[in-house]
Amino acid sequence: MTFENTMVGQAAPPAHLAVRGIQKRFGGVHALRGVDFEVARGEVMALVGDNGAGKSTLMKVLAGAHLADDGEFLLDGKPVEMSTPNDATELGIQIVYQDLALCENLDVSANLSLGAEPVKPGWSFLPHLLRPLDDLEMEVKAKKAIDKLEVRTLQSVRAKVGGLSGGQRQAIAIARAVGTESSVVMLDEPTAALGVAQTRQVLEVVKRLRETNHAVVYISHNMRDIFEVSDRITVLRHGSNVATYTTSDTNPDEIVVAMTRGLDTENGNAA
Amino acid sequence: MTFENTMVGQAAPPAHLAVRGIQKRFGGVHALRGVDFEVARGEVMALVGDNGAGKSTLMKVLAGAHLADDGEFLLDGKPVEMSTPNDATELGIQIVYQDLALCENLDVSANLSLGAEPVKPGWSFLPHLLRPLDDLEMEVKAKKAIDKLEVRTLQSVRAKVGGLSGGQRQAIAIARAVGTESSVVMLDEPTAALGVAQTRQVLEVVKRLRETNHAVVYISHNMRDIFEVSDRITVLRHGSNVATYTTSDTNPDEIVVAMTRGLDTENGNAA
Amino acid sequence: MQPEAKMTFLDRFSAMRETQFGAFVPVLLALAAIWGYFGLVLPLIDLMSGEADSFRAIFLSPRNIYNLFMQSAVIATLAVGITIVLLLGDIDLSAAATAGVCAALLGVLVLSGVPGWLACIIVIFVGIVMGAAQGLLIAYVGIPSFVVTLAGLLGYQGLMQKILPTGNLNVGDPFVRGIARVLIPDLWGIVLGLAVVGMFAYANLRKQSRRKTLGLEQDSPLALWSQVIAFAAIVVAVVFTLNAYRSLPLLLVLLVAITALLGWITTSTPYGRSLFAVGGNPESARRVGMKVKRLRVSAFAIVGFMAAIGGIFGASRYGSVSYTAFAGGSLLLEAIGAAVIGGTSLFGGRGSVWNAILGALVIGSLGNGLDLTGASAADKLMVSGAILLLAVAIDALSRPGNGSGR
Amino acid sequence: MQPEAKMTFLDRFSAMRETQFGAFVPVLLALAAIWGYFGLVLPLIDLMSGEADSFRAIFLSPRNIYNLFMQSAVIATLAVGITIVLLLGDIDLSAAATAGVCAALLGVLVLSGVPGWLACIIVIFVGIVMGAAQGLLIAYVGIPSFVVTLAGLLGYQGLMQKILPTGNLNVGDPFVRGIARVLIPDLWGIVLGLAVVGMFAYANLRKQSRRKTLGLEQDSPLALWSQVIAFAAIVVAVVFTLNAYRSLPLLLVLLVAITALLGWITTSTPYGRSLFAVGGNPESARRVGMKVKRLRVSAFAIVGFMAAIGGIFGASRYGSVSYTAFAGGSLLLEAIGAAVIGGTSLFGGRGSVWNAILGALVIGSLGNGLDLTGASAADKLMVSGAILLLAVAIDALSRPGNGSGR
Amino acid sequence: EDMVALLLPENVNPRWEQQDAAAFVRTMGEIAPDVKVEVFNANNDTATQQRQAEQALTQGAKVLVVIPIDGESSAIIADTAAEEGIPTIAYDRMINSPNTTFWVQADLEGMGFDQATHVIENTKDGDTLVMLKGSPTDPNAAVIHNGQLRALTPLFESGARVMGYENWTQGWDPAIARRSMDQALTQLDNNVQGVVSSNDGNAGAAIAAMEEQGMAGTVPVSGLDCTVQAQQLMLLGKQTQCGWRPLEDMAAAAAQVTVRLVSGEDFSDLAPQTVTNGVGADVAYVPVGSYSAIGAEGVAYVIENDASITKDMVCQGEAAATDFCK
Ligand SMILES: Nc1ncnc2c1ncn2[C@@H]1O[C@H](COP(=O)(O)OP(=O)(O)OP(=O)(O)O)[C@@H](O)[C@H]1O
Ligand SMILES: Nc1ncnc2c1ncn2[C@@H]1O[C@H](COP(=O)(O)OP(=O)(O)OP(=O)(O)O)[C@@H](O)[C@H]1O
Ligand SMILES: O[C@@H]1[C@@H](O)[C@H](O)OC[C@H]1O
Ligand SMILES: [Mg+2]
Ligand SMILES: [Mg+2]
Repeated sequence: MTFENTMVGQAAPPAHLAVRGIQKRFGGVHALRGVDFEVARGEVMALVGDNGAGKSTLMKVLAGAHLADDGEFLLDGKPVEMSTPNDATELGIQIVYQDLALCENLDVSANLSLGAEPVKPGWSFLPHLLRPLDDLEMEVKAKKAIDKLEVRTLQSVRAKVGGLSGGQRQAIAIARAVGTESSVVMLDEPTAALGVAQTRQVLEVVKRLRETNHAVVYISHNMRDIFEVSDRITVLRHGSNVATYTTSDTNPDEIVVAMTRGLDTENGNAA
Repeated sequence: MTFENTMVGQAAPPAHLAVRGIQKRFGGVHALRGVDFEVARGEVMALVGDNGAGKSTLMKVLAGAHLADDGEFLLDGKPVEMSTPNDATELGIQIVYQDLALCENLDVSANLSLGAEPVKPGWSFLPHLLRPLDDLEMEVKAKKAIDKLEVRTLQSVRAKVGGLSGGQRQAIAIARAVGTESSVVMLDEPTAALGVAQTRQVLEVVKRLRETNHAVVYISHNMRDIFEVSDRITVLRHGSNVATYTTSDTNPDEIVVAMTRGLDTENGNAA
Repeated sequence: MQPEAKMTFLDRFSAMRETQFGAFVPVLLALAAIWGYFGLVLPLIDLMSGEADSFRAIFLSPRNIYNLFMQSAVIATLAVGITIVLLLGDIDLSAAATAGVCAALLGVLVLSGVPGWLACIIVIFVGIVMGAAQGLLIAYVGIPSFVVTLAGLLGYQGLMQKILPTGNLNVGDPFVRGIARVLIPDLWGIVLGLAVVGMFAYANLRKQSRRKTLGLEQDSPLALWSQVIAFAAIVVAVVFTLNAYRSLPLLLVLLVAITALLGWITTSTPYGRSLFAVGGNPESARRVGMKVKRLRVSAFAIVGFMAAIGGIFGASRYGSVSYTAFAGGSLLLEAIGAAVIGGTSLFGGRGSVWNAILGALVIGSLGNGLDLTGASAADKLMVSGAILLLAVAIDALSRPGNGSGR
Repeated sequence: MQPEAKMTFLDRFSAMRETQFGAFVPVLLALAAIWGYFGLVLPLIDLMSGEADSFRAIFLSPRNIYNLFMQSAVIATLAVGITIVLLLGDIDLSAAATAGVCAALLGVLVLSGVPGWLACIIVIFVGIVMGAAQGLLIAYVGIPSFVVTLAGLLGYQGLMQKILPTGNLNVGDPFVRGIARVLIPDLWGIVLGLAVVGMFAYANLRKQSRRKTLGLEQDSPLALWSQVIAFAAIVVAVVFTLNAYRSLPLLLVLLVAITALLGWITTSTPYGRSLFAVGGNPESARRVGMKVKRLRVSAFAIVGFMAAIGGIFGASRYGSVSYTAFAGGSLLLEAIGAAVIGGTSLFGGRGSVWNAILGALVIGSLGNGLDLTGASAADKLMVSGAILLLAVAIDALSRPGNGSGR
Repeated sequence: EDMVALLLPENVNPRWEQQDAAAFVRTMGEIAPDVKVEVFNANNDTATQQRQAEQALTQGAKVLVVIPIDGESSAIIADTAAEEGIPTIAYDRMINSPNTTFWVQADLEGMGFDQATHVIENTKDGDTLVMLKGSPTDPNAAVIHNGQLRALTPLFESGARVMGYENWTQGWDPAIARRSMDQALTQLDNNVQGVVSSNDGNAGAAIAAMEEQGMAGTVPVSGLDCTVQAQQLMLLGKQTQCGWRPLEDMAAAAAQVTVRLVSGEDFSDLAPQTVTNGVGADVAYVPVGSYSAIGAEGVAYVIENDASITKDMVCQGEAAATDFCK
């Protein structure tokens, strides 16, 4: 298979999260055609490909947001069930979606805690869903997270997300994913809308995640960023694997060629 | 004013579209605080600033999508009215919005012609709105536009936009704006979601627009792209002008400093 | 460019649902289920349980189909109108009351000696104004359409009572009554039907050949021909069934003609495109320069127009105008329900006027079919709720990966 | 950090509208307009035109306010429930019919000797099941809520007739009747009111001080105090007005208590947060792991619960159960209308149960006020439509840059 | 097997399903066991009633017995039936069509007069009255009201009684009557000494409103139909009068005529009289008697004369404790 074939240089680290033979169709569109993918703890795996190559679809499958038509999921080598976003959350997978998945009718602090709202202590006789929200705690958390990403124009964490600028929104989505306990963090073009300083911060965050032994998946079209943070690079093309490279053994030009034209041996490899 | 003060080097070309003293508030947020901005025909004016600096808001004001609270609009030196998107269209202003402004329930070809649908000839006894759409013409136009941007993964121009990838969508928004007769084209982070090849194509398109004597406004956080295509650079910070630079006279570092920290003299300049 | 992998049957089925034709699938399934139940299952049960001594498929008899169409016509007319504003993401609660006012006015006008045709024109004009007035408030003042048309419902109910102080009035005018009574001679009905089928086939084939010339992707010939054949089958079946009892009634021809016109406007003109655009994303539509406010006003004017037509149809069919048949009754919810059952979204941007007609038939079939059984009023209501649910659930269950329930 | 430029009055006003408190502005304006019209303008006109010989502000008399509250109570109860599903972007057309079934069952149960309190509990349980059943179909089968609850409307209407073959039934059980009859002694009412005000003030001030401790941005003391004072004024005014006629009726206390509970759940628990999240963006909510389907079922169960309460309140207040008072009447549209007038969006993600109560008062005031005038039924309907429109338009017109009419 | 259809207007008033339809079906079973009776109920929607008539005709009904929702829009039912040669009987409420074959009803004008007279007799000079009228679309409601006015107009004009408040009750809906009464009491500040209510549903609503003011039982309230509920209220002294008609006889008369019509026989011996309806057509007519029931004595009369109502049915709930029931 393409996948192993192109594993050159040092041996690949043991995969933390791995999928094999992922298929996904949308009506007549065959978005993923038997994709293999893996990421280890303590590494940043970049996922690159042309527009429409299937990167986001693969991400959503990994996050349980899309149900794969076919394929296998392994966590630390053990098969796992991944059919709802809940499954992913429970396995410790956090994700920044390309479309951000924010609720515009809620404010910044609510979005930052969405789905994992802190509740006040001492109401344990109630089911968790009905305990009082600790909204001040949420605000404090939001303030810290936003400050960390250096989004200085955001006046209030009580502003509705519907009124925020593109970059401010993206920062919130990132802060939500990295602020939650997890072992895998996936970021789908996280810096697309960010300014120079904010992009820097995100790259720092990614590096810090690697240091804290997270498995990080990083999708981007920006070769500079990819070569700055990634350890390995998986290239997708037309919903199929092209190859996986070790970053230190390759260069942007090679990747761009793989993305746009595939490998020369590709004809024999497409699933 | 900051604006003239920092006009160094060669004299500025005569402005085609210019605004003075634009104010815009959203409830308690003062997004634009007396911004001046101009762009000449045959030039690419970059608009840069941190996240939330007010770039998109200024764009929307220039496109009539937001009504400015205060300020003056001049086209070729003459005051013009700009209160609805229609006004802008009629003045020949086209724009790629950061949020793309597509209709997810419509297909690619419909989105590409949105608001300027071609009708079949020979029904002139009917009001324009009620003449038969020339949908094949729309498809042909869409096919050409998409091909030009090298979005090769899009299988059909009859696919609903709701199912497209981020980059595919952005390409459609760009194709719509540049495919329409105009004298001013404004692009708000047009390449944020685009792949390497597609980004190249967009930069080419921008250059071609300049050659065909359009006035182009280009918003981006990517310094490399900005220095590649722009003639001048306007820097916004916290909703106010910092300065306008001639691209050939400055460098990315200076711009980044201006964006994030303003000029040293800034205190005296904020409107 | 990409090697196309083989598609399973299920893929094909779900791909088919995505075509224009596929939008008819759910409501046609529901209709088929209901007709199958009343027309085949129930008589069979009756037969086997010994309740009936022969298999009496009354429900599917030409006479009952004729009745069913006529009984559903007013609901369908309103549903078609309401679909237009639903496309925008608006709602109109006053449509039935508007129809009532128009019918009442029509009755009063013909009673006072105004010729029937003139009265109809006046009433249509009034309907348009009534709709547009609400549209103005919604678009320019910015009050939600639910509230404006709720107020309209109240106000127009009052207006109807004002016009009809005793709440009802006989309508004898031959022109007005003629709309529901005049029948198209059998032969002409067939000619008309064939002409429509011919035009449909021609338009489809021509489009296909133009696509080829222009180098555009082609619809599969299978899809194309099955579409044409299905259409032809439906038209021919309807015409022959109606001829078998009486003939095509003028009222139905008018309803289909108006729906065809609106169907064409909504799918094939810049006006219709902007309805869908506004419904899908009002802000985008505004930004590309669509005159959203005017559009909204005009859409409500169309509802007013269709409500007036519904009022005329109703007056003609009921031979009278009564408060309860329009404003006071269940017509409103039935009409909106018909549109929604037809697949039109309450959130805007998705729907079709043809589906509204099918939805109206679904609703009409419930009452019609149950009235043929001897059940009590309470049982009928309960059973109609259950049948409606089952009929719409069939589609939902056959769909791979069910939706959010919106 | 940024130098804040001075804000004009208009800016302040529109900024205030964005606060939590600001959501009350539109419906309070509407209510004030209607009360002003019936309570002051009309009597003044009567006086000046010589129709009345003295200024008789009957509408604003304590007795009429008491009536008005009681008359609006059933609408309000249903509206509060419906608000919950509207937050999700769903709708419930069967709420009134559910209330009817519950009321009918209650009547039959107490008649057959079941003690009132037990009957109430049974009926509440039944209501919850009826709501949840619909929720299951909506969430898990994926049929649009409009269609499911339309079918529910039919089915439950039938069920109600089944339970209540006579069309109506007297309810004499003292426990049931007591809910509408029992009055809280004047003094206790005042104590209760003051306690509520005290708690409100304490909670607000405590939150403010905690914000300070945590270094979070503070609400302006002006906003804080005007909120507390406005709240206190309303509570005190209501208690004293009701005491001036009779006393606080138990029914109202129950309604307010239940609404407070639901209000707290919707705004201050993870459950409520997910209602808003799903309404704002169901896909985002799903992706962050919210159990959207279960949520939907539970929301419909809450509507069922509130419908059952509405049925009990109705049976208690009317002293009887009749088909038309619930299922057959206008209760459904009035209840949804109340929620929407209160500012809850049909598109989901925006709204509040308190506003539903205010919306119900708006609707209730129309009928109440007009019945005090001697107008004909037709005039009353027309005028009520007009007043409703004007009342809601006031806010729309005072808003800078009006909305899309959604 | 022949079939006839009975089309009921609504189920707001219990009589239709409980008494009229039951009696009609029973009588038909006795005198013409092979004729099937289908019963429909239109829930106060005229379009529904028309549909039900069409469906009945589609099933081959030989006679339509119709209690219309309103007099005008039911004409199409009689007309459509006539086109197929099927006769239509107007039951209780007249159908304003030339094709109405037969009508059965009591002297409703007189019953309205009795209602008003009862209230007049139990009030005194200068007292204020409330009038809760029937459904504006029901032809009977206007007739009843005319009878009430025959008794009341002179007194209103002389000032002997004051008309405090009046309202129609769309669809005979008690919920509407309830709000009317609430508002009457508020506007008149409880200064109400009599309630002229056109039927029992309205009376029940008025009593519930007055109970809240502690007035129930102190004010005369009229009614019509003598429903079980009304008789209970009469025993409790809260309602004081109800007009009673022998619904059994009405249904039996309709059934007899129906049977004749099914077999195409002449029925003129059963209906010697005619009345002229709203469109000037002469309709064969059988008048039935009526009785103005007052107090416990009235209840006793009704129980004795109305086979569909037994003492057990009335003596339930609160009413069980009254002297009459003990
Ligand atoms: N919900 C959907 N319905 C239909 N087609 C879809 C859907 N989601 C994705 N697709 C199609 O699947 C293909 C892969 O899309 P995907 O979003 O994964 O691309 P991507 O690699 O993330 O591209 P980009 O760089 O533009 O974000 C595209 O052709 C897209 O049109
Ligand atoms: N509709 C709105 N309502 C409220 N606040 C708004 C609205 N639109 C913009 N703002 C605020 O105005 C400021 C400027 O926003 P704008 O979108 O113009 O920033 P930007 O320069 O385009 O940033 P980015 O690089 O992130 O796109 C931000 O603080 C934003 O929160
Ligand atoms: O018996 C009454 C009937 O005659 C009338 O038509 O409708 C109301 C009933 O109470
Ligand atoms: Mg993507
Ligand atoms: Mg921006």
